[in-house]
Amino acid sequence: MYQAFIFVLRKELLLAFRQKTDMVTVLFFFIIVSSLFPFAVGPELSILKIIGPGVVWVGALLCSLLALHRVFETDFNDGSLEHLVLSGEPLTVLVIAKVSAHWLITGLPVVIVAPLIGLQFGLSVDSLTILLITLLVGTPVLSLIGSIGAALTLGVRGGAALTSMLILPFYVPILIFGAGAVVADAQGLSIDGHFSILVAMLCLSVALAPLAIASAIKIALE
Amino acid sequence: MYQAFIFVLRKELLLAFRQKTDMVTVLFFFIIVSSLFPFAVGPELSILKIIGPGVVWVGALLCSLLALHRVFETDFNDGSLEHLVLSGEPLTVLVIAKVSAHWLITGLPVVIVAPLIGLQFGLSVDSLTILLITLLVGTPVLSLIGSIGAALTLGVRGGAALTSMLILPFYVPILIFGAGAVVADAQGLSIDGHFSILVAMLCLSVALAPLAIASAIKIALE
Amino acid sequence: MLAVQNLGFARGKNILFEDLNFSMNAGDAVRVTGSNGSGKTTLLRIVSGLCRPDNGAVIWHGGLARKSDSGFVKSVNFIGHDDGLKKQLTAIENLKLMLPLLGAYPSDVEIESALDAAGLQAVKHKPVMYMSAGQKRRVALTRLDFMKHRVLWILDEPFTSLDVAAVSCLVLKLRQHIESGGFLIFTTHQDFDVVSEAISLSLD
Amino acid sequence: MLAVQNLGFARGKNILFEDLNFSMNAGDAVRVTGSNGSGKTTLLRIVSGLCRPDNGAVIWHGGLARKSDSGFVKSVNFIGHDDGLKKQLTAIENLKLMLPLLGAYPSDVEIESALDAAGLQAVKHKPVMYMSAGQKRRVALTRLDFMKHRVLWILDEPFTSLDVAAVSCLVLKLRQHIESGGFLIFTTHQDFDVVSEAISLSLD
Amino acid sequence: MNIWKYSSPQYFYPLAKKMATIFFVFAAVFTVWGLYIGFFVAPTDFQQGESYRIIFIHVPAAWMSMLIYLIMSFWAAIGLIMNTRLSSMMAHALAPTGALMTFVALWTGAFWGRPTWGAWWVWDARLTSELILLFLYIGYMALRASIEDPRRADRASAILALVGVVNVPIIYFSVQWWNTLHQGASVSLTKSPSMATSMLTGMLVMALAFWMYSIAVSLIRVRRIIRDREANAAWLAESSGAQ
Ligand code: HEM
Ligand SMILES: Nc1ncnc2c1ncn2[C@@H]1O[C@H](COP(=O)(O)OP(=O)(O)OP(=O)(O)O)[C@@H](O)[C@H]1O
Ligand SMILES: Nc1ncnc2c1ncn2[C@@H]1O[C@H](COP(=O)(O)OP(=O)(O)OP(=O)(O)O)[C@@H](O)[C@H]1O
Ligand SMILES: [Mg+2]
Ligand SMILES: [Mg+2]
Repeated sequence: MYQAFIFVLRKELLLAFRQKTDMVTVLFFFIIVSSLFPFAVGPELSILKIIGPGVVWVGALLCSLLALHRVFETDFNDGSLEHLVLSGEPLTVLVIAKVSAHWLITGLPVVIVAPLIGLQFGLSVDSLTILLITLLVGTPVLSLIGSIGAALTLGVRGGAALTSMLILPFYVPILIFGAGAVVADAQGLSIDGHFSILVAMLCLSVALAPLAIASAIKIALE
Repeated sequence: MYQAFIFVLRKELLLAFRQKTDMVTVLFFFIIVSSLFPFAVGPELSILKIIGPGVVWVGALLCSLLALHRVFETDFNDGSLEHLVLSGEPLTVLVIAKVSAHWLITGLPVVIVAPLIGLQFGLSVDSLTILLITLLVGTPVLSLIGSIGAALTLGVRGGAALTSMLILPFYVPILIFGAGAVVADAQGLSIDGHFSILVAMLCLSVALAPLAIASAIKIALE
Repeated sequence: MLAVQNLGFARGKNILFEDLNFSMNAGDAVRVTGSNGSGKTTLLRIVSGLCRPDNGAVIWHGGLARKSDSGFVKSVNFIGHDDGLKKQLTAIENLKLMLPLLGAYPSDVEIESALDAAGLQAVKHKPVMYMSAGQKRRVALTRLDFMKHRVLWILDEPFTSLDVAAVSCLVLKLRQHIESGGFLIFTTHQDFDVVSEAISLSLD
Repeated sequence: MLAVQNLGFARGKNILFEDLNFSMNAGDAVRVTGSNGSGKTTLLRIVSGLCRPDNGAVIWHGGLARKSDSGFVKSVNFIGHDDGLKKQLTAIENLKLMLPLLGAYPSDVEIESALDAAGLQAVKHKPVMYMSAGQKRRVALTRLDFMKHRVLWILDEPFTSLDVAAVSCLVLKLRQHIESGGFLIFTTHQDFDVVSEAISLSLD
Repeated sequence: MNIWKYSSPQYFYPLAKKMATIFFVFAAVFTVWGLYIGFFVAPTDFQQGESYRIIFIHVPAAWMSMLIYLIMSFWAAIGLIMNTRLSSMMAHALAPTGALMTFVALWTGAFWGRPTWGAWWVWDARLTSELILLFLYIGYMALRASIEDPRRADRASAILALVGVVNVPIIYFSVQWWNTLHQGASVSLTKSPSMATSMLTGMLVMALAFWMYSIAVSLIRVRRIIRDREANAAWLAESSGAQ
């Protein structure tokens, strides 16, 4: 089981590495989206500071969203999803491996780059730290929930737009609490509430999303 | 030739409609994406007003981007790109039909709805008008340039990452001048410069992009 | 009237063929044979003009085929491994939107009856993605009924996935095409007696 | 020891099969025949456990196959129309990353020699997307060499795209599998003499 | 009589028609009664004046929007686990009504917010989560609509519905968990109500009316779904032939 996890993860990472486009485009897109705002808003630090966390968070969310269709779609089309199901290993474990790969490719790079972007917006070191931590907790939730949507829309006529339509409602609370924590902290408010909610969302989605994804995949293959 | 144009356009629109990635879904996506920012940044109108144009433009770009891979990739994989090339009709014309369809599906709905979204961000009527015009000029450029990227990434082996990195920088000026025009106007500055640059980009890309796309497709099929 | 002269093509270091020559007249059929990876598909794509050869040329009615005034492109009817069907569209829609590009303008009734003749009555209104492998292939091949005006048929493994009935139906179509003065180039790994007098071209 | 009981399945209003019964023992082969769209692929997917039947059940060694303690899933080796290869990866990488999931842990040398035996020496280090149709299929079928421990082979048109040499090589593998006490269910439209004593199951 | 036989579409189909008629009648009666109390009996609010009367639509609609979602997910889950066709059809039939209720709650809320808060819309936890509920309903219906095979649609959309259930407690408790502009609960089982009795009665009667309407409409819709999906069943041909 543990071995199966490792093999699926390795395969995904190797694939992503071969298809460099994905990773590079995602990171590039993140940097461009978040760099656009200083241009559009002008160099006033007081405003940049306020919108900074929100912009970084929206960027992270969009990166996750943009790469979502890769998680299961190609596997579905080329028949390797069937192999996963028929491997006899617990599908939830394999699913977690695939989602982890998605996070490593879209979430982690964003988390790493985010502080640099934050600096552009004149965020303080405190704010940057909190931004980093909320992203670290929040982006896996994005990957997990997004993958539910991706699995549900497999082989369905709706495509990427339908996926985003299904999952964006779930993304919104993550966004609100993630970006909200940074803003609240900057205003001197306690962020325990925000943070505990983010952690709760993480726990909940780690526990439940793999189940939902696994059943969605089985349904898609019928 | 004109007939071929019509048939390709009709096929694309029918497909988009079937795939429910039709105008309504793209619209929905656009609306949700642009509603994310008020969530992330907070409800203060003074700030929303400033980031509004940027947000709408990023949304437009995303809609264009999300549907880009559909322009040629599925055709490439299922063999219908070969039919287009072998039809004997001028490939540039067919390419223009495909790009037009992409714009009609992703650009036009965005242009139509953008003023409503702008209202959410408290933009003035003047700003809205300018936003509308810049989008009307800018979104076709997005479709055209994006399609070059989509065509180039079809067959290319290792350099796929390189090509997408070549295309994304072209999006940035469009965004900067598009969103910048609205901001400049709101600050009472002249926007003739912004506007003429956008128009120049449109003319240039209408003239050159179809050629570039057609040759990229031929290369991909070899 | 189709001649292939000194054709050469290599994939990297792998020389697929060199100095390949053959010619065919109206009413001729050429069957390209060879083991897997010997270059059959590649040859067919070169002849149809999708790929450029490294050396040599394809001659059509005395002129270079790739010249735009040769009228060659409008004479080619190429069906490859992939059938070019849009999986969200129904069989009818697929044909209705594909054929005009190839210069055929059949009415809806004609298309429907062609599909019926191919044994697809029951599924012709279904999106292609819900069809079985053989049904998809049948839809793609129904196109042949409307391709009388494109005389050079280039078919890459057309018999794949077809059942016995569909195979014999296709064989019949191919024979008719040749008898009415068409050109036919095809590949297949199976030994159907498609055209007994077909010129065999081995790439091994 | 594999028994299919009263199996029924319908696609919408189209009833593919009803009250289908058959059973097979170790060393048996079942060839499913039927015209295009008769439900062969669907039947194979149901037996392998990918699809749920509307009625009836698949019994494996006396217990319901779909129960998780039946050990059924770990006995199935299913190869469908799509070969499950990643086109960006080479043949070697594909196998190396796919086989462990299926419970086989061959060394690199073993994988390479199996690919060599399948006639893929020249292309085994190429990404699969640059291979010919038959070469891809050969890569997918190389998997069979490592699937001795999964006794129930379910193969949907395994001979597609293969040339004569590859076909006879595959036939040999299938015979060996049966002789060593395996189960085999397969479909094909061609008339290869795969296993002369194969039970024929017609869906028409 | 075995009541389980009604879990089969064949027996439920005629039953649904009779029940729908009854519930429609009840819905009409309660609506008239509720509106009468709301507009003629209930006193004018000393703070908000007449605009508060929106409450007679707003609150029942908001309640129903959440309740229908719960019921829909319940039926969807039953359909998913027990593989019973009728339960999935029920879930399918409930979604549009739920979406309508959510829309009405949002719309009347916005209409009410203008005079009381001075804004049509604020990004407040309850309003946001209610908006998300609308998107969930729309997503559910969109997913269903894009899947050709009804059985697959049943199962896939059931998973979506179940995932979305987490949103309902968030809507309900949002006013407690966060400080928001929106009013807290004024009707509770443990505390005595804080509003005038006639207002409360009006609201409850209207809530009943909404219940009846939702049930009736869903039954009608279930009938249509049965008709579409069981089109080739022999019993349907018989029963429509008999009618
Ligand atoms: C678009 C804006 C609004 C939305 C989405 C909304 C949503 C809701 C929801 C979901 C409930 C039911 C929750 C529960 O039972 O506890 C509710 C109840 C209620 N709403 Fe709103 N509302 C909105 C605007 C307003 C406004 C402007 C007012 C008046 C100032 C208002 C007053 C109430 C009252 C009094 C209740 C009943 C609370 C109770 O008795 O439990 N709402 N609303
Ligand atoms: N996902 C699906 N949704 C709806 N109908 C389907 C689906 N897949 C297959 N069908 C239908 O079910 C029937 C049986 O399909 P199946 O693929 O099992 O046929 P088959 O016997 O394998 O045919 P072939 O010889 O062409 O491979 C066909 O009529 C097809 O149209
Ligand atoms: N796009 C490509 N890039 C690089 N090499 C390729 C490409 N396409 C094919 N090849 C190689 O060219 C050779 C010939 O391929 P081709 O598809 O023409 O073979 P084929 O004769 O059609 O085989 P099959 O019987 O399997 O269909 C193969 O060895 C293959 O690996
Ligand atoms: Mg080939
Ligand atoms: Mg089949």
